Amino acid sequence: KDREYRVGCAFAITGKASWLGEPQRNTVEMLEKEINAAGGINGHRLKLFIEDTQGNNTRAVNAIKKLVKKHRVSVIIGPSRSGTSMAAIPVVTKAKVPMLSCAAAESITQPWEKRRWIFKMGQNDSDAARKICDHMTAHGIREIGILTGTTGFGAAGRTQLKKIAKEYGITIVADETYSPGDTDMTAQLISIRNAGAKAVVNWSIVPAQSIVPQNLRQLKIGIPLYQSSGFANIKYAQAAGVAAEGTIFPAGRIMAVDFIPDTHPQKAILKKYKTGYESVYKDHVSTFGGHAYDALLLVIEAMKKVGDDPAKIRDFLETTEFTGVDGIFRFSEKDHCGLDKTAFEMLTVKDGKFVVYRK
Amino acid sequence: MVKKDYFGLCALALGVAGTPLLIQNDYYLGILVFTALNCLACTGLSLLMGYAGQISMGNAAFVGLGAYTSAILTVRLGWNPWLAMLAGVLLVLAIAMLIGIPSLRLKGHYLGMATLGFGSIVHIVSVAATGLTGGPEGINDIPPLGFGSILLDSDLRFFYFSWAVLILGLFLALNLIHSRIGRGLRSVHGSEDAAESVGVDTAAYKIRVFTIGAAYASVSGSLYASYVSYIDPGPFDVMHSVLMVTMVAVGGMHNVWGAVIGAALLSVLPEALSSASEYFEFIGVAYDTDYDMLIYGGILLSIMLFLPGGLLDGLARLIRLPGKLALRLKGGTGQNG
Amino acid sequence: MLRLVNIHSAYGLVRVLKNVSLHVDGGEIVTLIGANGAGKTTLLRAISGLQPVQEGRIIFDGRDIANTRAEKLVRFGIAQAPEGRQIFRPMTVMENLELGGYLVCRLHGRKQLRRAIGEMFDMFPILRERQDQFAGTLSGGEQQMLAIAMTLMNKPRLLLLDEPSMGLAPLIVREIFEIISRLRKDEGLTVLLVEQNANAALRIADRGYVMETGKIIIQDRADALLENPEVRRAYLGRDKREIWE
Amino acid sequence: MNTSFTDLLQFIFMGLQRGSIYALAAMGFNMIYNATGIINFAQGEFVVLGGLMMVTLTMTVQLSIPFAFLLTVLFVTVIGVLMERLTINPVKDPDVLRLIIITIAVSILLKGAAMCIWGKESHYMRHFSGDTPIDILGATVLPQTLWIIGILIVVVVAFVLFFNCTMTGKCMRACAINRDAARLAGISDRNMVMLSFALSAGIGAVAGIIVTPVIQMDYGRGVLIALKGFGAAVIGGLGNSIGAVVAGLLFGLVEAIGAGYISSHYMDAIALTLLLAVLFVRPSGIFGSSEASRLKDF
Amino acid sequence: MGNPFLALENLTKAFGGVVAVNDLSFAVDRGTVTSVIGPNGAGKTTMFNLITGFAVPTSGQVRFGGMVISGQRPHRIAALGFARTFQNVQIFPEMTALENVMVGRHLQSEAGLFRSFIVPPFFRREERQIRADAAKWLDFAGMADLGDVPAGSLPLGSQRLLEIARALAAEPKLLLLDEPASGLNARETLVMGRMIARIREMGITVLLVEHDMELVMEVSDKVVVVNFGSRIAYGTPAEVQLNPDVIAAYLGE
Ligand SMILES: Nc1ncnc2c1ncn2[C@@H]1O[C@H](COP(=O)(O)OP(=O)(O)OP(=O)(O)O)[C@@H](O)[C@H]1O
Ligand SMILES: Nc1ncnc2c1ncn2[C@@H]1O[C@H](COP(=O)(O)OP(=O)(O)OP(=O)(O)O)[C@@H](O)[C@H]1O
Ligand SMILES: CC(C)C[C@H](N)C(=O)O
Ligand SMILES: [Mg+2]
Ligand SMILES: [Mg+2]
Repeated sequence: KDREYRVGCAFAITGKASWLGEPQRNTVEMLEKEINAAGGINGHRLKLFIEDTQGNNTRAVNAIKKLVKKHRVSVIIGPSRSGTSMAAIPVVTKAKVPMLSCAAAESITQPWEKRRWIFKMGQNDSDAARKICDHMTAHGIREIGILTGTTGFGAAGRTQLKKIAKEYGITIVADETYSPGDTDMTAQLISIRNAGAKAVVNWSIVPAQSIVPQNLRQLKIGIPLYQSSGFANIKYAQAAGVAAEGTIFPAGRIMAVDFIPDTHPQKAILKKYKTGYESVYKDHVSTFGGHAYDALLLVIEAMKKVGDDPAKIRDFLETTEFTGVDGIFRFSEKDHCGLDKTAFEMLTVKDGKFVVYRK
Repeated sequence: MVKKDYFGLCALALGVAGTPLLIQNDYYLGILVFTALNCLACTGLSLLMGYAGQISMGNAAFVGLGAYTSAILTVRLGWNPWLAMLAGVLLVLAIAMLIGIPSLRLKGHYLGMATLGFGSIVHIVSVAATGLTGGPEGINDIPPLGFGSILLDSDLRFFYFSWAVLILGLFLALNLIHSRIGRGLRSVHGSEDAAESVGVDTAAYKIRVFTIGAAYASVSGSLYASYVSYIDPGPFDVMHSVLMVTMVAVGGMHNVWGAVIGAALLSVLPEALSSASEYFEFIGVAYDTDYDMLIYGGILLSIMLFLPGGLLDGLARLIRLPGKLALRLKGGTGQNG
Repeated sequence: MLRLVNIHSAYGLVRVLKNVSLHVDGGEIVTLIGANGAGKTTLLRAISGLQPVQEGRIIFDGRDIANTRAEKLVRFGIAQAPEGRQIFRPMTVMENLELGGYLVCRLHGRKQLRRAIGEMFDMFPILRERQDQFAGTLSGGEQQMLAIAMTLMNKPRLLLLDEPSMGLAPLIVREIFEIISRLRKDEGLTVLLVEQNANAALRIADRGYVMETGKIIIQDRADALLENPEVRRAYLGRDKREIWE
Repeated sequence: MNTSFTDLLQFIFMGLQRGSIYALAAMGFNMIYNATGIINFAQGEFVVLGGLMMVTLTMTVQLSIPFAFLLTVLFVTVIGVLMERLTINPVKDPDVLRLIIITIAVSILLKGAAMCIWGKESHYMRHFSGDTPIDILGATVLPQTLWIIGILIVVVVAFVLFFNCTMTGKCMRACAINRDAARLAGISDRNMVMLSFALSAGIGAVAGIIVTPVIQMDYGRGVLIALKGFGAAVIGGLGNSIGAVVAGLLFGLVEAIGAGYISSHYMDAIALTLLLAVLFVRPSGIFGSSEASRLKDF
Repeated sequence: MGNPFLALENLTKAFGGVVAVNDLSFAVDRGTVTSVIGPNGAGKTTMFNLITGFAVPTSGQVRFGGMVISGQRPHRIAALGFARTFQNVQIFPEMTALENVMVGRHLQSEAGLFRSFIVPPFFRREERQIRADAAKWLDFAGMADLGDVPAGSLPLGSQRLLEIARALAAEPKLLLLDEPASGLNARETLVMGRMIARIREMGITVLLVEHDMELVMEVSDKVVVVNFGSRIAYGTPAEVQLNPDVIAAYLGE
């Protein structure tokens, strides 16, 4: 009974993707304290081992190996980024330890035959793209320009946008990219405007998310701006100032807790996470921290039911249905993500706040 | 000097053979694999920097080209991994020649910038040519290397293999250094005019050593791809080129062993730091991963400030210190008497 | 004016100066001769503050200047024309002279600087012709003239010359020695001269020191040294034909 | 007005804004290069520190912009001086590569410190005079862009005057070329090198301050700025201020116009290819003298 | 054959406005010591550079055994049997004295890139041979005991000797010495003179630039005097010494 349950976490706590990893680290540390204060899991203490991948593949491989081989954890949460998750897959697969990635790219869990040990918490990029396309279709927008950063996240978004737009019969009239460090997208936006786009979709990470609205405003291009789920941090909207007003984007419900009706099944957990996190860290919650929250809760639930045997945890997860911060997960053998587009809510910025989009 | 080098090589081989007796954990073996790969690339770079006195800030591009050639040929075209690796080397040789001929006419910082620019271009192409390289999403499921039915798919096997390759690489590099050609290279560093005056074709030598270094990098990249079995453009950006230059300089430029030691240190250091929080926790001090960068920078700075000749030289001086002190004392008494 | 008392200096662990003492009085020309590697250059560098001194005192105008930084010593009036043409190769001859006269410019302004440069051009007319050429492309001898001119720009009180005749044509060598004598006569310049051309050096010097492997082994009046058989054999030994055999 | 012209104009403004940062960074590089022969990899961190400090002073402490500006420049200058005193000055026999690695180490340290102090997220700051775009011949320009270009001009003029009307610039170069000879001429190499670090940190700070409103700032931003600035310094001919400005602006313009008319995917590659082409044709940069650089070690 | 060993034919080199070498012609016979003297900046070093390929003539040419060689890269010219020293010594400071001389054996050895790569040095007879030969030449220069010293920390005079040893190690047909005695004292200069005589005895043709007149007079067979890049006198040392133009331009009184 005094044996502790060991869970490994690998997040991009420092480096270029630290905006993902830091809230994730904070979240799991908060939960660990909570659980242990409440007596642990079936009396077993929960012990987290947290590694920093620095968002770097080599470091991620080492970190995962360290967790698996040195700390002998039963399950791994993370990594934060798609690339580092991909690099980690062979390691955990060989070691037969389940991994709950906190990234979003679909290739992390597909093809499912080769990803038996991998689960994913981030909502699918394709679903985010679908959500955006739904919205555009509803507003009669049929020609769009897309603007993506050349990061793993941006590139995955670009792939999905192109695929999904075709499904919806939406034409991409301009397809522009920029590198992650870029700080001025006016050239790309002019190309998009000149191509006759009726809306812009920007799919990227910081700081471009805040700069694109500013550039749009500067150029007086009066077409709607859609952003990816990556925009879901109120700080980005604040950084863009008035320019961010009216930006439309899909996001997990954690970004709009106050607008979710009490009857919604996620309401309770959303509220718990938000108030918990914000009171401990005096900072806004983000969807990314939410991925880690769901992952650890899932792991705890599995351990409660089947103990800390990795294989059993994997089998348990494959049959689980779980209502989390990110949505309602319905895992199956072939679907290790378990979320669909209903996990998203379309939000917009109004008076410097995120609100659910209402026409 | 010559003898010492080859003794060192034998000692290294023995050490490698014995390591798995001490270390069985795949985690540590994995770190050592990456260490070997970095050492291999840096060995090539040190031939260029330490011996020919030229700088290349684009070495990661050659590592990347090797890795991508291996990955693309094996995954997309189903080539045998060995053949793909060879193709990588050939491709890199050709590209290095092509870029080396105009670049190596440049000197100092200008050469640095040209190679850096080349490195960035390769990186940008690997990001933007999504059809070929998968772009930022990378290429996964790269098959492992193998000998017949023995696949190099465990950490232990790859550990032996990668270090064997490194030792072979070092052996070849040492042969080169202690040869007529090697002296030619070093003379280019000392004085190009004097080298030319005794018949050394300095331009050709610089290009040769540049391509040799690139080939080392390419092999290192191919091995990386097959070991990790996933690559994306991340590990091949210009900062990694800068890191490699740093590794060579930290170890001590004027000797391949310096490159090996520097590469080893800077490969292991981040891993050691990642455990720092555990030690600090142990002695009851709150520690944040964020401090890693400060400690890393501090260590690097201290080495450069306090060990002017690099780590290798520092170690050597430490070993020779007692002898020198004795000499000094003797000199002192001789003076008075 | 200058007095070295038991100076020790080393490169790393190799001792190069061992217990060297010498003195130069105001208005004197003193020459230092010695074989290759005896430590003459090192001694001059130690005086001018470029080479650290481990032990001993260097007294200039009554104050101990051992291990004082070179740039400060220049202000005291010590100037050194270093061995091996230490000029600013990728800069023009003009720029080199301006830098040589940095202190003149700082203390007396641009006008004085121009004047001093004009004087140097009069002394070495070839430099005037070459004034816009990069110093590194000058011929060896021209570089040597430039190096000497740069040193003279600051109108030092104590001039340390390290092999000024090196690489100069016989005519110019004679000229330089004449300039040195003249400056001493007209402006009371004090000179410590290191020369391989010992014959010529001893002829204009008042006194001389002979150095061997880091130690002063002989010191005497210049004319006496010229006659000293030991010195003649070792440093002036032209007439000793047996070396040919 | 026809759109293709306004587009071009828009790209030109965009290019000038980008280029100004590169130009300022390049001037910073040149300053230290001239006095020491080394490339200071921490140059980008000076820019970052400038930006972040300014954010703190204006957004948190709520100082007025001019006052915060001065204070920030002062702060970063002090950092530059400290860097020189503590890490460059103690090195006994300066070897160029070793000093460069030292600057890399310092840049890591400064980056780490900035991360610990300011955290990891991007910081934003209000524009000097609002962010309502101004129309110029149909192109829309942020007032901040005009500030950036204006301040660049002021800085360039000030430096060119300073270096041409005093001997300091020459003295700095002298120190890099031949330290012993410089000292024998009475030039204090220590002061010159320190001055060069102070000035280049100051320029870095100015760059950071003026761009932060438009690009935001985070601790890791230095690398990219430094790389581009280094490229501009080299293309312009290392050590040449006018070259740095021309090359920096050119670099920015090529990027902007390349992104606008050719391909945003390969924007950086286009600029870099141009850089390589220039170097292969003029191995000492546009304004560099090949004869002089043959006489230099670095 | 009728062709002179080495011939300069109307050699001219201009740097912008400065004509460093101006229509200079003279020939050098095999096995002799020919000295070139002249005021500072007369163009002597430039002439050496033109002969050894470090500079390309503006017009005119250098012939070696009848073949035009000017304009080729220095290492090609070295391969023809030319070796030189430099007025500003050019050594390999981080290599030991012996290694410096071993580099001099470059053209006398042949191991190519591939062989150098594969075969370790202790299996290479050639490598041992190079070392032995280099030691011999170091000894010739009177530096046998300095073989292990890093060349950079040798005193200037020894560095000059080292340069000569390195040049000789290449077993040249023609040796060009640019002010070998500068920085040497009278006695050391005598030794240098003896060394040049011995080199000549080995059948190596020597071209010497020197300002030390006693040395020049002692060792030269022929003396060429240049001023402003042009030849102003040519003859035996005795003849030249008495030439009034030479006295006015160079020697003084
Ligand atoms: N940088 C150095 N490192 C180590 N030893 C050195 C260094 N410079 C000079 N030495 C040694 O110091 C000794 C004295 O050298 P120094 O240059 O002072 O002699 P010198 O009398 O001026 O000789 P020369 O007549 O050749 O100019 C020599 O033995 C030399 O090898
Ligand atoms: N690259 C160049 N650009 C301009 N002028 C040059 C260049 N190289 C040499 N010169 C000039 O050509 C002339 C000849 O130089 P050279 O070095 O051949 O003279 P030298 O006869 O060897 O003189 P010294 O006896 O002083 O060594 C000099 O006046 C020199 O200033
Ligand atoms: C969760 C996402 C916003 C981040 C994404 N997974 C990435 O790779 O960077
Ligand atoms: Mg000397
Ligand atoms: Mg000459």
